[in-house]
Amino acid sequence: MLSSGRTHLRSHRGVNALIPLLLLAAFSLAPLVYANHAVIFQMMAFMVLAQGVNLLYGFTGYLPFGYVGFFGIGAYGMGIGIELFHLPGLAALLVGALFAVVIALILSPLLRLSGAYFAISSLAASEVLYNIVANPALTHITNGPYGESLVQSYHPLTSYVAMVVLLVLTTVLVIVIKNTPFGRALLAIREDPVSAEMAGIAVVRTRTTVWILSALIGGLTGAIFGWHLSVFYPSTVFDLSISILAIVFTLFGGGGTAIGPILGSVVLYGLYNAIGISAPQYFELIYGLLIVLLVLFLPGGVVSLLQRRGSYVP
Amino acid sequence: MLEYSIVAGILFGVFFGFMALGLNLIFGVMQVVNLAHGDFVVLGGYLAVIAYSAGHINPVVSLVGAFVLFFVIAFALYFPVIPRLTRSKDPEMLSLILFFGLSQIIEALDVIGFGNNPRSLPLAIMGAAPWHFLGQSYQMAWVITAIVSLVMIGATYLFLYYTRIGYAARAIMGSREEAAASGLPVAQTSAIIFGVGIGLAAMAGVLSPFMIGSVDPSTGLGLTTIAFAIVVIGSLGNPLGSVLGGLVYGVSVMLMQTYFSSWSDLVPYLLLLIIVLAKPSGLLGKGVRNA
Amino acid sequence: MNSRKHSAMIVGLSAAMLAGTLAGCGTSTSAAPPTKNISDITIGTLYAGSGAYATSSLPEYAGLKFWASQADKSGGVFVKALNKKVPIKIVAYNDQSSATTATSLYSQLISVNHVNVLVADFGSVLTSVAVPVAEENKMVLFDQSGTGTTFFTPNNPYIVLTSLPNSGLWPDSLAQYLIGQHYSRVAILYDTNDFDQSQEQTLVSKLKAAGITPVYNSGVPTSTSSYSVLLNNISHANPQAVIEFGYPNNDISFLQALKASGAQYKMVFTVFPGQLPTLFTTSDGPSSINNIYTYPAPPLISHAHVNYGMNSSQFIAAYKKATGQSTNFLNIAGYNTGLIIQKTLETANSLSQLSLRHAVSRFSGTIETLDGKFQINSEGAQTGETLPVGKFTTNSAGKVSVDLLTPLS
Amino acid sequence: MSREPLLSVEKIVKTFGGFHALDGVTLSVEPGEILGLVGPNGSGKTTLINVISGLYHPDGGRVLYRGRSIASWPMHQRARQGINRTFQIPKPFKSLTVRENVELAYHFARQGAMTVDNALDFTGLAPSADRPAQSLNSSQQKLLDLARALAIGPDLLLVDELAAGLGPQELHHIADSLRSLADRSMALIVVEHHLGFVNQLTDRVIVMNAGKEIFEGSLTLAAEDATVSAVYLGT
Repeated sequence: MLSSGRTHLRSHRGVNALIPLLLLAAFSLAPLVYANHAVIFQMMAFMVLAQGVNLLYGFTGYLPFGYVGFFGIGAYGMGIGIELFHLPGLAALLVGALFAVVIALILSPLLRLSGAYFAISSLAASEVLYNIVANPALTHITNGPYGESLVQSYHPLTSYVAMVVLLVLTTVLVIVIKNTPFGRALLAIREDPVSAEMAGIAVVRTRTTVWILSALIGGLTGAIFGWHLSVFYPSTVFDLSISILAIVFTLFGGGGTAIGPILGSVVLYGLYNAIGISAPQYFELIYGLLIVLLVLFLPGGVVSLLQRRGSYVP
Repeated sequence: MLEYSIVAGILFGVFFGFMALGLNLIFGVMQVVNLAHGDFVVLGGYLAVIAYSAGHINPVVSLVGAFVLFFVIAFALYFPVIPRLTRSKDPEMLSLILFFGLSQIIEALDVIGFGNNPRSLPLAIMGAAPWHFLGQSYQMAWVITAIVSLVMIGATYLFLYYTRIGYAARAIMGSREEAAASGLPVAQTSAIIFGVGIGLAAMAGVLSPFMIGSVDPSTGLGLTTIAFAIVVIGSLGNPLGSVLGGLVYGVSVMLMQTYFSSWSDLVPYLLLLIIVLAKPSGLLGKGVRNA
Repeated sequence: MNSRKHSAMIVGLSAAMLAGTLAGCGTSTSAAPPTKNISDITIGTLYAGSGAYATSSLPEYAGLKFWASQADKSGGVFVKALNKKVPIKIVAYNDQSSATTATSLYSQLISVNHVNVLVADFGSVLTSVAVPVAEENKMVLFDQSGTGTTFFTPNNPYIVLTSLPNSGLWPDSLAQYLIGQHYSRVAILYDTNDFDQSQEQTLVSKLKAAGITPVYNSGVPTSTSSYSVLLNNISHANPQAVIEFGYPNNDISFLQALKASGAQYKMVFTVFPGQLPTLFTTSDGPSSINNIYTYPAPPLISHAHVNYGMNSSQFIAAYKKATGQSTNFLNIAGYNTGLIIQKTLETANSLSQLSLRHAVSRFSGTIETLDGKFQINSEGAQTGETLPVGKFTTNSAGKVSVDLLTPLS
Repeated sequence: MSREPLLSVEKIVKTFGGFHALDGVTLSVEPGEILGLVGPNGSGKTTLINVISGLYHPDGGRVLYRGRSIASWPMHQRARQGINRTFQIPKPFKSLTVRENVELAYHFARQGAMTVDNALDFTGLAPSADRPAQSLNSSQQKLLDLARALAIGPDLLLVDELAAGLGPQELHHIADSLRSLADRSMALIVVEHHLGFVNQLTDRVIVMNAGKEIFEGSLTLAAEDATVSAVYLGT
């Protein structure tokens, strides 16, 4: 197992290393080519979020409808770090990350649930977080319904660079996990938790580890995103459509791979902007139809077309 | 205030129990979480509003029309979608995602067809005089809505327990394999239950303007979550469970509004989390699988 | 080997797509075009075609478009910097009520479309994300209705609030009226969002200053749609005046439930019947707002001394003729934004953004539009256009009229 | 009976709702011993396997492994400490290949465990090593469960209905193989319907009915026992 994992990593080393390098190059150069930096920034953010969803859904089968909860709490951690603790931006990011991890630990009993129960309960959990953060009773901490304003720490270039770094690190993490025993253990758990236990895999601990990693990614993305927005309301960073886009991007590309969510984000977010900027009245309709058709005809996402032919998909 | 909150919570909760009934049936029989459930409720609401404003059709009449129309629509929707899902590798997750897509489609069509403005019905249709009970007065619209909801829940109960299709449906809820092995018409029953479930959602939608004030395209997902919470609180596949879940929800919301009003939005979500973590089989139930 | 080739292919494919998408969105990093040979003034804005804010955003956008079409009918607006009339071109994107989408669309307007004038979408949430983007890009944000308390800061010259003042200032007249009527028992029910909660805070502090403590004061989530129990709780406090601060949906449900409860109070106040009366009369009949107190806004009231643009009755007629629609307040707010932009262009010596901003300060306090007196403070927040208190009466034929109870400023 | 038992199960009770699936069953097994577990459907054989392997937590009684109570051990810890099993309805990781299935378990291999290749050879799956597990037939999938268990190195192997669907040739071969495992001082508990197969394996059989053991001894003696025949023949 171990040895075979290593050979995987080795035999596909070229392709595996190429992906993060390519992302690094593309998003370092993109601002020079394309003037709307917000679009590039958001594409990265969704790519990272899609990878976060992918870690959980693609590798363990848990669909986190409420993934935006980690994103939102990360953004608020950032806000609290800056407003309450008066930390500099980069240090406040860690507060966002910490908040997300703490919330993930508190919510880890949700992993006892399966399927739809988990999906909808995670949605409920993110609504609970939203309602707590936005409640007037917490105005002295979160500024409640009045929203956060971090304009004094606003620094679009630093937050852009931070997002590039996060994207590259997340991609590397997914590739490493996919090609090591840990990733194989996750796939085994996804297939059959009981058999995984009998194969010696500590199911609960392994799942919880991924859950926390995924939360950490969501929280960091939210923190950097909140920093980049610098003025936001609870409803902005707990917007359910953030979860939904990340899930759809993952599904479209194909979960359980590193390239799937990247592909999904590039194609669909690109489409989102191409249509969104021209005439989006039918946009939600197109998205809905796309989801339905994907589930019916291509449940493994675009990469499954290649996997079916036996190719290694990074 | 306590007394009023409880009585109003019961009226409110009975309606929500009814609203969740269709989701319960479909989930129970097909293991499909209809995430578009709330959107069908909203469609029923639009049907009532338009029937009333265009043709002065009383919502009670619209109830029947809504059921028939949406039964037919759902029945037609069943065959290209559900069997394909049931055969797939992970029916439960994939159906969740697919119906989420359907929910997006319906929401988009609502915007195109009915606009973004909230639509509602005059409460006076249901009688202007309030209902007096234990020295308090309650909106007549709530009372009538609750009564209609109870009647429909009763009818569903009779359908499940005293008809052949109902018997088959309950058998399938128990075990799909066993039901198929003993020669029950699983596919046919599933299609009918799918139609009934969505028909019931649309009926609840006809009543919804009286309970939730108005409907607009974005109302759906919230209703779906509440319905799911109610189904889980009650327990799967049991119409009485839905009533119980609805009552727990209704009374909790009203008590929360009275004593901690700014937190009242938390009710369905907190109830859901508490139930799934503490007693995942629901208050009445058995049988929810854990991972 | 085969599989390797495939994976290389995927990577290549995605790289190409990434490049393609970015390229497809346009590849201009060039600076804004020189001002000399400008053939039109581009105004960039967003609207919410669907979602939570569509109800308010669309009519406001319609008002702005109406202003542009009116201006273009007469050959455009006079631009002092160019010393000629220049046609107006609106570039507008649909943000679907998503603040995240709005962020990238504002950025698109500034950095790709290079609009001359940037106008925010309706409401604080969709405006909020534009504030730092505008400041970063040194573009003046013409904020139509985003009144978030955090938007206006001394160091940021790049924002101007064109329409109603910060909602925190709205209840001034209401508080005066309540105090003047000697209502000592006041019940307040508000939604816990910044728009409504800031009104509640102002009202409570003004009443407290006059020695009045509300007998009931509760915040409810903005999504609240059933008010029966809340109304019953209010009735136990036995108030003379009941004040409800909500969004339109809340006000509709509140008034419906109030009517159904049969409870009677000397005064019931809600916010939106004054701005969107037809929304209320169409959903629950004209009687639903009979005897309801509100902040009446144009076109329900008309300002007498309009010295810039159309007055209310002219607007109603012209708008009906142009669009076939009757007017609501948000149409007027959008139109008013156009008027402020028009005055800015007439006043500014150059098209540079700071010059535009200085121009606004110069004419602040001198013009009165159908929306009232336009006056901003040094931070760009509106201090004119205050809201009076009025009371609806509906006659048996269903005709709605409003009586002003406090003076129009 | 001088040796310490490897596993002893004492008065185990397991209820589902009101139904007593196990009602105070007691048994023990020593290293190198094969214990046959027979009984009619619903007598609690598989439930007992599930309790020993940690899938179910018993409602009463004790499970002692090497003299220690293992009540609080999760399944993977039992697996790593040498308790492993096969499943009546086989549970391989279907999307992985046969070899990958076994490799997963070998990652946690204990001293004396078979290598991946040995486990595949032992179960006769070596020719199918690179096929996806889902392409195997049910009997082969059961053997894959066995190979996976062997790769981690069990001291106590719980075998649940391995014989179903096998021909006489294969049965004979499997019986030989299982006996060879016992010869390496592995303890086996074999749940089996196929009494002939049990007979080939061992002399020590426990007959269960209604969650209790009703007979212990050889199969031949069991056939003569009045209680046992009452249970089997329903008289």
